Amino acid sequence: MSSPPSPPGHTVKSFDDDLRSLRSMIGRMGGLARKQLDDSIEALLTSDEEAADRICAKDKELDEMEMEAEAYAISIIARRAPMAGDLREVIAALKIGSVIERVGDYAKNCARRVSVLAGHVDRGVHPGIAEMARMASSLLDDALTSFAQRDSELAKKVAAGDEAIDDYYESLFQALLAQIAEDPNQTATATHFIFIIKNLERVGDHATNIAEMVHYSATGDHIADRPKGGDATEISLPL
Amino acid sequence: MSSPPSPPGHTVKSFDDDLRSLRSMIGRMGGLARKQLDDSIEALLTSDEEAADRICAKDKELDEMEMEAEAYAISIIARRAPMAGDLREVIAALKIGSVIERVGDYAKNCARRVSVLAGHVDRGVHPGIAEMARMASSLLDDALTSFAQRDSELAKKVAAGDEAIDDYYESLFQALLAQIAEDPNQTATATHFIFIIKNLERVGDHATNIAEMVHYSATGDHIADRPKGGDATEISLPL
Amino acid sequence: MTLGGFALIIVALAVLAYLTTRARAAAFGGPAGTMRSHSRPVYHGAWAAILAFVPAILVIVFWAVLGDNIVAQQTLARIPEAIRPGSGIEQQAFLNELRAVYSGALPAAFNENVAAAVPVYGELVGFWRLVIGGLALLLALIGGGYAWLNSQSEFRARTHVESFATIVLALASLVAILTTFGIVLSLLYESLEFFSRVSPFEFIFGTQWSPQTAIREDQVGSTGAFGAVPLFWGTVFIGAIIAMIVAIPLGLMSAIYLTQYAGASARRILKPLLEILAGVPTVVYGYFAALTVAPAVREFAISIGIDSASSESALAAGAVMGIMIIPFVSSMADDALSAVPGSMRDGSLAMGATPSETIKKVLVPAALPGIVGGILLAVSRAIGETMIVVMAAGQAANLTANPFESVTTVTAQIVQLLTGDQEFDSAKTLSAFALGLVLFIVTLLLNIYALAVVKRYREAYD
Amino acid sequence: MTDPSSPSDTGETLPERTPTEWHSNAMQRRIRRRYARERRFRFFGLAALVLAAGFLAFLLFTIVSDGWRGFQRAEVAVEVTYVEDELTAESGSLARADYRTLLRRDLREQFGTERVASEGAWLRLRERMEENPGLLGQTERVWVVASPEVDLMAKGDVDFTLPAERRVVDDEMVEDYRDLRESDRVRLAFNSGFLSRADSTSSELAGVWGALIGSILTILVTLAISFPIGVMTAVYLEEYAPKNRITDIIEVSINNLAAVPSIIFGLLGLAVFLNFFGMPRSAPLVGGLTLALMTLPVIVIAARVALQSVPPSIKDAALGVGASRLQVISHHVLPVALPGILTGTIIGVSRALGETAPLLLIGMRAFVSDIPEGVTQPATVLPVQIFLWSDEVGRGFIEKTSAAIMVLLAVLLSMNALAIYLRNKFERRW
Amino acid sequence: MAEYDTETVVHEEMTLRNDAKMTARDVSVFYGQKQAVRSVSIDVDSHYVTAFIGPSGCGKSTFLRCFNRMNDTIDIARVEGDIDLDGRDIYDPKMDVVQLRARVGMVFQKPNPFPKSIYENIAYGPRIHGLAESKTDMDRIVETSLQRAGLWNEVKDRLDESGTALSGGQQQRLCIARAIAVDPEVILMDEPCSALDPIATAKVEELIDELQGRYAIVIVTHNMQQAARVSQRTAFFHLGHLVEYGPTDEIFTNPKADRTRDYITGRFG
Amino acid sequence: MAEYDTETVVHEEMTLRNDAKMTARDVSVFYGQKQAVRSVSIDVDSHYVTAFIGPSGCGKSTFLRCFNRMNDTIDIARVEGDIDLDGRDIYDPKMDVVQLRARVGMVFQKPNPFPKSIYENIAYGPRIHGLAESKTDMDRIVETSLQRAGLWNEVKDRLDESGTALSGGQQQRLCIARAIAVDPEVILMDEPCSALDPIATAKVEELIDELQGRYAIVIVTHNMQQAARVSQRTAFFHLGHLVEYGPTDEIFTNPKADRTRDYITGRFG
Ligand SMILES: Nc1ncnc2c1ncn2[C@@H]1O[C@H](COP(=O)(O)OP(=O)(O)OP(=O)(O)O)[C@@H](O)[C@H]1O
Ligand SMILES: Nc1ncnc2c1ncn2[C@@H]1O[C@H](COP(=O)(O)OP(=O)(O)OP(=O)(O)O)[C@@H](O)[C@H]1O
Ligand SMILES: [Mg+2]
Ligand SMILES: [Mg+2]
Ligand SMILES: O=P([O-])([O-])[O-]
Repeated sequence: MSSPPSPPGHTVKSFDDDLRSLRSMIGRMGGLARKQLDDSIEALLTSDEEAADRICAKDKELDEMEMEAEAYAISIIARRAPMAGDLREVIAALKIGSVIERVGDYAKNCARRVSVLAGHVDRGVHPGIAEMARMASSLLDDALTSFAQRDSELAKKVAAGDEAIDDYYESLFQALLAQIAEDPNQTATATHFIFIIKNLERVGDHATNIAEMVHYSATGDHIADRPKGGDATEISLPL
Repeated sequence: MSSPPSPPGHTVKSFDDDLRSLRSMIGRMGGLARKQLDDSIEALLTSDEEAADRICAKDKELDEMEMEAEAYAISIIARRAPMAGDLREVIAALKIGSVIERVGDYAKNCARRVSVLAGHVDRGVHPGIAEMARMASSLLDDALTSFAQRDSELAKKVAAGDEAIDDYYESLFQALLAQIAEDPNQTATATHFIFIIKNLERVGDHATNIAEMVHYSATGDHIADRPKGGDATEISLPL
Repeated sequence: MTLGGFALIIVALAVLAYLTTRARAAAFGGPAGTMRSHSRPVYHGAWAAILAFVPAILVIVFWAVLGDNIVAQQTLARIPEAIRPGSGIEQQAFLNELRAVYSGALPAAFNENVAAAVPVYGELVGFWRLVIGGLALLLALIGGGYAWLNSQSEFRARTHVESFATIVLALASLVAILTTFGIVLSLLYESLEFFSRVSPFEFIFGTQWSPQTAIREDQVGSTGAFGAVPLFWGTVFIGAIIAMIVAIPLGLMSAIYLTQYAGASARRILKPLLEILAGVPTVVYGYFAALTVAPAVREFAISIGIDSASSESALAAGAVMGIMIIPFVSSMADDALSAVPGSMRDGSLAMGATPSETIKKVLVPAALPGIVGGILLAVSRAIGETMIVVMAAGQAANLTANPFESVTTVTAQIVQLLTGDQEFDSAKTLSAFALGLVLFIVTLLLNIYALAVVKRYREAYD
Repeated sequence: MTDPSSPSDTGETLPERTPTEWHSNAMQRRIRRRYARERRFRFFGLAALVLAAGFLAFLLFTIVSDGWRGFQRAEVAVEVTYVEDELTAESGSLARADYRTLLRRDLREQFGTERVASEGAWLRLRERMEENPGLLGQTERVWVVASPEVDLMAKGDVDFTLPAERRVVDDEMVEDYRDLRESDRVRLAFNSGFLSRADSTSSELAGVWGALIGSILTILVTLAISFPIGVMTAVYLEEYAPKNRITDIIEVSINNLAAVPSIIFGLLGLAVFLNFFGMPRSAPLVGGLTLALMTLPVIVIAARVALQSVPPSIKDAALGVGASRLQVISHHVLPVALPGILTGTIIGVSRALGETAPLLLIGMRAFVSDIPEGVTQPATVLPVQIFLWSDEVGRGFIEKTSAAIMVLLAVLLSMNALAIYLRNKFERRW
Repeated sequence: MAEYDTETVVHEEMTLRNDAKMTARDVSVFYGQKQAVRSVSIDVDSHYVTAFIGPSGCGKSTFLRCFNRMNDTIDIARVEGDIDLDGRDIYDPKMDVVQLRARVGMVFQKPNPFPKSIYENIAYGPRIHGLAESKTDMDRIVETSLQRAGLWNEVKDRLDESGTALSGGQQQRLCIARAIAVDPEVILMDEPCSALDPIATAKVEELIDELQGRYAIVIVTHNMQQAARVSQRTAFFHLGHLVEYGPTDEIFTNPKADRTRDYITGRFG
Repeated sequence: MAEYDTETVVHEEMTLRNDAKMTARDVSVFYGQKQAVRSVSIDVDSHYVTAFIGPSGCGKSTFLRCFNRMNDTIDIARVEGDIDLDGRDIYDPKMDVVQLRARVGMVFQKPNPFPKSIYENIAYGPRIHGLAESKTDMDRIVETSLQRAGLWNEVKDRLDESGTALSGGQQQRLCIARAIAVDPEVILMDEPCSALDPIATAKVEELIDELQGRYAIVIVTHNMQQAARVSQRTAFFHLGHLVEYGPTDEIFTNPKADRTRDYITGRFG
């Protein structure tokens, strides 16, 4: 079944208002998480420690937003006893909320490495990381858009986009390993970068998770044949 | 407020049955995830590739169980319009389900590294990993028990237990970095181990998440001052 | 054996049929819980009893009603032509005497021809009694036996019993129609007779009413006057005007007070009081009007200078009739008011209306159709009321609007015309039926209209 | 519906009303006026009720104050000697003894006039003899019914100060009465004959028993016909009748019959039962039939109301467990409706019991001095009796009329009380 | 109102079979000229509670009453199509309505105990159908029926009291016990809880839950949650059409038809 | 039944103040000897919808009817304690009931429009209170009231039709419009949707939602979801006691009192 042709509003408009608020809460959270991610990479590349601190501080906000959204979703369930599509949407919002919060954690995680990495930035991997961050961020954006617009087609595309990130991750991972092998002094730095790209790779996974929730919310079905537990790309790595 | 003195059953007993089924579904999932985790570490330590394959295959089961539990929780919401404690419990179950699924992913992740690591096992870190796995597993167990028994006191303890794991993680991480520095040829192996201990550290975090959900479900409040987004221990690492 | 004896035997047979058939049916019923048969044993028994009883008893009743005529005609046919009476009245007298002698009411016959016919008659009666009684017994046996044989497990005795009951009930409901037809036919028949003598035009528009003169046909040029307008006026004046002036405000206000203001205990006392007022027979009101109220009214009238005041005044009759109608009006109003849902009253009170505003603006308007319907019924009742006017209004057919004068009404005249010596073909007697017809039509129309109003109103709240 | 209602309905664009100034003077005045009207209205209601009740009280008072004397009669004491020869002088047997002459003689001997005792005073002697045949040949003092004039004087209804022409009794009677008083040979006693005799031309002998029996016979006929037919009709109409022409006609007939003036039923009875079927005049049978037709619609309507008040849910319930229609009616509907039906029947019957007009037309106004023994014998009924007496000129009939009214009202009231009792006892709240 | 197509959505596992306890095929009901139910086909299974939901006036009650021919009591109602009970057409003129109603019991919107004792309320059905041979037999029937209805403990000491003296919820359970007493195979319930408060409702729902499996139960309800709670199968009606019929979980979490979705999510009208 | 303590739980933000629109202090109501409401204290705020919930017979309606003295119409009812409207005791003998009821409007369980035209239904209140100076004034009042009640568009072309000719949900909204027309400050609603089907209910709830803020609204309901949906404050009553009073979200997701929790999660009785 294709995405429903935007169903008519509820007889009780405040129900629509509730759903809209919840959606916009999630939207705002998503926006903030994405900004945090972009900012953290930016701070990393520019070694902007101040910005990094701001980002870390801001993560708290995201955590609070998640708790708020969760409480709101629960209160919608308690107050409206939603059914069918509405129920799925609220549940999706609930889950997307925690996914976004996790994305925020990744951003904070990156940001916290800025001060450690300041001055140790390796020109070699950087363009790759920037590109990977861009990809992750845009995938996240797509996922959030698909949620905001209840666009289950877009959501399907997101799942595909994740693969590119995984590939990218693998090549960067190899590069970083090579770097360590080349210069063992770089071990710590490279390890930090490994964690960063791992995080970015996870952002991609989570974007996919969001898309999956959107698709479920819209159609009641899960996306068929979606690879789950995706973060296993570096495993093929030869010793 | 302390945990409520096991409230009387619902007037409609099938509601209680539903809740019980949901709880036992989550319990079974948790048990399986924990077993997966234990098994994967065991396989790792014994380089038992066959066991590792079995574990990877079994993860699908866990995924399915999660989807099932989620569908069941949603159907409880749709059918029973639960309120107050019941509602929180269902939501908690919903979230715990995805947490457990993620724990399963970690186990699978470890297991998939078995074949790569077979023969490259480092006697030095191994006891540490085993110990850390034991800690994570037992924390998970506590969290699941607190859920099964709606024991919000036990849940509070779980949150504290996570810190020990984090400490352990840090020392292992340092040891592995040192190993790389010592012998750059070990880079790949050590990196795999880093990912493994990182996963174990995340298991601890997730156990805490479960405990947090249990506490919330029982009391309606979040555990005060719980550090969130905990996986940042290795950041202090000097370059 | 008399027919009554046969009837008793038939009853016994019916009981027997019931018992045996029920027992037979109980046997194939099987133990409870197994495949149930269609009808329980009692139904089989009941059906057997019905089959045994009904046709047989119908035969007996038929004979009891019509048999005598048949026997009489046969007797007439059998006796020698010489002693056979002529037709018409002569024959009727003959037969009456015959029966009287046969039954022993007359010790002996006056007419010797009758005496000769008695044995023939007796023989025939005995013969037919045996034939009919036997036939009835036979029918009872056949019916009961048939039912007994028929009481198979799959036989639908219950359905049959139910259909039979339905038919009996439906027949009962026809009595009402028959009564209505009876009224219409009898009134029409006699009225047509009347109108063949007196022009309907004169009857309806004439203003002179003096039927008494009509019988004295020897008086040349005086055929009586049958202009009923004074009667119609008197009826309206007393029943629809004076009575209503008394009854409507008192009845309505009583109902309002009772339903809306009076406490539960006051209502418990006052309501039966009004009901007593309704239960007092009209003759009592009439007596009271004639003996107590009328003289008082007359005295009052004379004291205020109206010398024409009659001791049988329209006012006395009308006022007493009004009082008689109070409970009628008040109970109709009561019904109408209490049919208005209580929530309506609460709704108004909750808006900040006082009780009287609630009553005047919500309850009464809401109940108005019911109240109006009730008043129309009250009017219809008042104009059909007889005893008060017979006793208190007098017989003078005056066309006056003076309430202290005597007027007469349709009903009073009917009684007047029909309680003297009656000559069934005089215009005087027949005129009573014409008056009755008018009364019937008028009240019928009033009722149909009022009931329609009330019904439509009831439906609004169902 | 495409939901046009919403945005324009929401508050924003609506003009705000200034809040009502509840405490302004104008508003306060208005409210005081409204309360005054309220009190007035309430007063009118009470006044109406009081008026109605007052009238009832007045009516009852008038009747009782007249009527209680109807239950009394004056008696005079006569010394009677039961001389056998004289008693049997004319007829030759004691069974047909002539007490009248005997008493007349005694009266004349003792009072100088027969006028102190009633025309029918001798009946008392016969009673005595029947009670105690041993009295034959004896002499005893017997209280016999006084004449109407003595009765009046004994009850104090005669104003002795008036000149003789304007009195009902002449001077001679007054003298006789004075003598009686002085010799203590007049007394007021309970009028047992009033409750045991039938009509009579002399007021002091007239009784209501005959009329009462007539009423009872008439009502029995009425009941026997109208109750079963009425209930069956009601059951048919409520539970069986399909919606069709015939049913409509039946409904209309019944509703209209209920409101047809009773006198029309009299005309019907006259035309059909008397003239067409040739049934006996003045008989309870015909009266009962006529009243039955009149009562039938009342019972049908009351029964239908009672049947309707049985909640349909109960019928559904019974049907739902597989009861047949007849079972539903006989097991559930009728038992529940029965009190209502009975109440309606009693009310209908008691109305019939008070009915006069139709009976006048079928000849029940005839003078009947015998107590009827069957439904085909001539009889009169209480209300007609009242009507007849109320027309009598004799002064003694006024109190008799009132007394008869009291009897009638007592019967009716007890019937109504029964109805109310039944209604209250079985009234059910669903 | 949005335009919907009028096709029935029948969920896969619900495709019509002829071995169900009761089957309706192309059933239409007319009130005079007006069609209240439009060609509805449905199966009622022995082991499930089936719920009928839909907006007011959509014909739920009308359709329900076809199953035990209670519509026969409405003069102007006319039923077309086939309804079978165990494969036998119940509208066959040879079918005996009285027996049918004993086999297909009914519980009504407002509790309607007979104004008789509790005992007599239960005993009535068995008595008219002659199901008890003796007094002890009848006692047993009364007791088991009340027990099954979960009312025995509450009333066992006052079986002689009037059934109308019970509370609303108890009355409704009494009515269910009464229906059970004649040992029916199917129980129809038309909004059995709409006159009850939440607690009484919960008890009746509990009872329905316990009866499920023993009887085929069909319940009409306006309360979506109730339908979701007590039933395993749900049928959604709209304007006399059967719009969707399927497993309750599916209907309430993922309905297939737009109309169903709009109705259960509160987007109607 | 479990033992509960009878102390009232009042949520922090709800502690009693005396500047609320209506305040009830230690209100008890007796029907003859029987006490139906036991010393209840509560504040009703202008800007909120307050819901009263609780099992049947717990005294919700009785307590609600104290607020506009509709209990006066019941002979045996007796009210103790203070109820103030804007600080003035409404049970003061000097308080004018007629005025009070104009200021505290009421909407009943079953829609009860007067059997008059729609226009007259609305105009009734203003007319008896003399609120309109002229016909145009009255027209304006009628229009605004109907608009606020969200009914104007549906009925503007047929103001002359009888109010009873509307559908159930429209009737209930008409009753609300009628209450609004006299410009009340508080609107009391006693189970205003229990006679309505889900769709009409949704519309009335929508209306309540829109009226919120303009009037203090108190609503009694048996439907927990409804209370949760439309109200911001919820009071839970049990056996005549006020058990818990607080913000709706709190009450329904995290009630403080055991009784409340058991009731809203369906563990009662
Ligand atoms: N006895 C009747 N006579 C005529 N029409 C009827 C009758 N009963 C119901 N209807 C009509 O048939 C249609 C279906 O009615 P039905 O009672 O089956 O609806 P429902 O779905 O049960 O509604 P609700 O949920 O309000 O009970 C409605 O339009 C109704 O007006
Ligand atoms: N008019 C009355 N006379 C006597 N007792 C009454 C009256 N009205 C209510 N009661 C009693 O007062 C108590 C409270 O009744 P109330 O109607 O306020 O309850 P409620 O909470 O509104 O219940 P419901 O939810 O059933 O409407 C009940 O026990 C009831 O029996
Ligand atoms: Mg229905
Ligand atoms: Mg209430
Ligand atoms: O959330 P993760 O740490 O498992 O990527």
